[in-house]
Amino acid sequence: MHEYALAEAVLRAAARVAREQDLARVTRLEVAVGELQQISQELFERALTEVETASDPRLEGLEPTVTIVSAALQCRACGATFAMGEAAGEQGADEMEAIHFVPELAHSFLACPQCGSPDFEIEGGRGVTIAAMEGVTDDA
Amino acid sequence: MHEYALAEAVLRAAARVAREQDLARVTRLEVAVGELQQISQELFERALTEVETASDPRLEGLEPTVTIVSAALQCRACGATFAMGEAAGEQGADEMEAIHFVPELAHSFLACPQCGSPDFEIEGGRGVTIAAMEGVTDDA
Amino acid sequence: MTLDPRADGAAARLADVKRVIAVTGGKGGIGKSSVASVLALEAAGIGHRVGLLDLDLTSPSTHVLLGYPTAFPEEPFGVEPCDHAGVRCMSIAHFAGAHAAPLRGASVSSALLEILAITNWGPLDVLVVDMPPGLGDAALDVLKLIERAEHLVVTTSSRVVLDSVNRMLQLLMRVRARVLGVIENMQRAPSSAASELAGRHGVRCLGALPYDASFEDAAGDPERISGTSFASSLRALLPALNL
Amino acid sequence: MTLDPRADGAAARLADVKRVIAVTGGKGGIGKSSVASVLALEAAGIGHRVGLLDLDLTSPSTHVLLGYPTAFPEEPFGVEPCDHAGVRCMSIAHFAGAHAAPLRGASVSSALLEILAITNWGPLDVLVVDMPPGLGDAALDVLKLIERAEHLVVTTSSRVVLDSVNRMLQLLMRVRARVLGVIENMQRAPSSAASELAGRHGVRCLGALPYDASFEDAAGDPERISGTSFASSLRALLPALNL
Ligand SMILES: Nc1ncnc2c1ncn2[C@@H]1O[C@H](COP(=O)(O)OP(=O)(O)O)[C@@H](O)[C@H]1O
Ligand SMILES: Nc1ncnc2c1ncn2[C@@H]1O[C@H](COP(=O)(O)OP(=O)(O)O)[C@@H](O)[C@H]1O
Ligand SMILES: [Mg+2]
Ligand SMILES: [Mg+2]
Ligand SMILES: [Mg+2]
Ligand SMILES: [Mg+2]
Ligand code: NI
Ligand code: NI
Ligand SMILES: [Zn+2]
Ligand SMILES: [Zn+2]
Repeated sequence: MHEYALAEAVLRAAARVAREQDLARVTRLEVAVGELQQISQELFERALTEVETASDPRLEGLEPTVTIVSAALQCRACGATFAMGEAAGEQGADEMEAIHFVPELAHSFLACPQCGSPDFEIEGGRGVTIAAMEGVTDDA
Repeated sequence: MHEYALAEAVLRAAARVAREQDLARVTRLEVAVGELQQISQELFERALTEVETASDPRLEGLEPTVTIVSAALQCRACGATFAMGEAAGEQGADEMEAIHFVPELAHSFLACPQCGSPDFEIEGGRGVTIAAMEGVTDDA
Repeated sequence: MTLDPRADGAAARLADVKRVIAVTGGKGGIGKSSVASVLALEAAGIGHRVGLLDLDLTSPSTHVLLGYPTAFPEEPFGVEPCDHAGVRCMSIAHFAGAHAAPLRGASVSSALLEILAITNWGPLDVLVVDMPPGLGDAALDVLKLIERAEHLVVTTSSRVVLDSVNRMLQLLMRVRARVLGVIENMQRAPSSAASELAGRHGVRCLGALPYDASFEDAAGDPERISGTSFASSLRALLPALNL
Repeated sequence: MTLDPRADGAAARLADVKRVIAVTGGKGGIGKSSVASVLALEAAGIGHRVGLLDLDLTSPSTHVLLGYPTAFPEEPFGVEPCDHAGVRCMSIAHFAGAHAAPLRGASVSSALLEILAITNWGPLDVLVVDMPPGLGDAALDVLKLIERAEHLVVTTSSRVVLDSVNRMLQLLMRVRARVLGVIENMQRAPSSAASELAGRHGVRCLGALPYDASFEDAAGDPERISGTSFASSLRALLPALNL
């Protein structure tokens, strides 16, 4: 459940931005999770409401939504574009678990299906990011 | 005059693209030169017509145009954005000559004017690129 | 809007870490990993709560030097460093095993931030960071993300090494990083190389560690390591590092 | 449209270079730069036309090892490597001097391509490339930009070195790069480490170079270098490299 640490990071970042923007409360938080991270939508939405280490009054009652973003990979050696499911390379449970922890390890285990190179760009579908955030100021 | 080697690179790339796109002749070639490179517009335009090592029938009569693109730098440490003239750091003749040869050496000699960091992004104004190219096919 | 929350997470994960010592030098093969590993071991040996973070993502070494296992970490909340000889250890090798990690700079940067954002160090007196060679993404990220890091610069007396370490010191001075001092490693004969280098940059020369042929054989076994003259020399330097 | 013409320029600049040998290993401090420099020197000594390209942009070493001056190069058309002891040498040190080059990966990639695009090697029998440590941008770019490069893998018998060099060999095999073989450097006692490593990846073990305490003092002076046992051992390996 290392996703709880990532959930805490999300909530801390949201609270910081709310503070910087003088928001009294955050009303909407959309989180994008890359497919490479292999985190389930339900699990991460739950984590985002359960993590208490980042509790902040500005986030009270917030129900963040999570969207999974498909991975889009492009080979730097031959130019081919491919999805995660199309990648060549070992993709057993251990390899996928490693990528779950550190998505960059895609370069250790996945490869371009056209030329076999591990030198591809992760154009999308990596990481946990805040995609949208809305809130109200005190006087609103 | 190492700009002649860069001019040759430009013409070879243009000829290759023309070949790949089955162009009989290239009629327009716009070249962008980053400010960091410190290459004069006139000189590089001349180089582009004088270099013979890259002569190719598809480029005959071509008069490439050169535009200088201002450098836009953004500090990764503190976020400040700045122009080349605003950068801190040593900027004597030797330093500028080094950057003229290898523009990335901006990181050795220039620094963020706000925090002094050499860890800035070169958002624009580096390199020699083909910005636009037009041509005609045989049957046109 | 696209906001990467991992720097906020990293700050939280490091909140109970009192000091961060980055063992650095710019050049490879000068003993950064050896100094980082044995420094962590010996600091733990005198009772400090110590963590060891291996940031050489393409050539991790501390698991070989200290002999800690590279199984996937426990993940009660974030991931747990593995406890080994009193040191809490975290390395990319926990995830990649013996597999190559061909990572361009932007990926090194991202992986490093991911590891910082998920590792539960808990309360530590000191986190020792083993830096990769070069003045690239990892070096620049540590300067950016862990501003309070204290840099311990390793060198040897070799000319080619001094040339590189000089470049690293230039960078550290330029960004006004906190430099603990310079240590000369693999000393075979008295030398003033390290103190001249340190003097040139106005930082302390902390002393020398002998070339110790027995270290290679001891590597992998913390108890044998602590018996080497390399380890005892490093132990003697702990007070100079306020440890 | 934005098209970077430098790869086309690089191909033109390397057109009269018959072979490219990249001296690599993944780990720092194993003697890649020493092997690359002395290999270039000795190959020139037996009459080959030789170039030496230092691709360690943050810790360039070949100028220190061979002692070539680091003034700005001549630029009759592109830039001219400096001729030194029969070797045509090019390094970032020609431009940066002793200044640090704190470069993230994308900048390493760009600087490397710039240097390849402007350097006039002229006709060469072999261009020796001194690779930086790591499996990062420079390593991946050489695989991409110079597909015909033949990789000469340096290792030592140290466990921590073997672990890293193994990762480099994994990468080379995975992308089906041309591997000339493995050389064990700094050998102090007979060892089967390099041949075991080579065997595991199905490549040749080319032999060993002794640990040579006189090499450090000879560094900087080509004539003295050629008199060391390090150089004579390397000279003996030239035929195995088809030189
Ligand atoms: N003081 C020393 N005496 C003998 N061998 C050493 C000493 N310090 C390091 N070594 C050896 O030198 C090699 C490189 O050390 P390492 O710590 O991996 O360097 P770096 O991390 O700077 O690349 C290793 O084989 C290590 O065992
Ligand atoms: N065979 C050898 N005998 C003695 N010293 C060596 C030998 N090979 C390399 N060295 C020394 O080891 C150090 C590291 O060598 P270097 O070539 O810079 O390694 P790398 O390029 O792999 O980082 C240098 O001080 C060099 O003089
Ligand atoms: Mg798990
Ligand atoms: Mg000039
Ligand atoms: Mg190391
Ligand atoms: Mg080297
Ligand atoms: Ni998990
Ligand atoms: Ni010029
Ligand atoms: Zn491909
Ligand atoms: Zn700044």
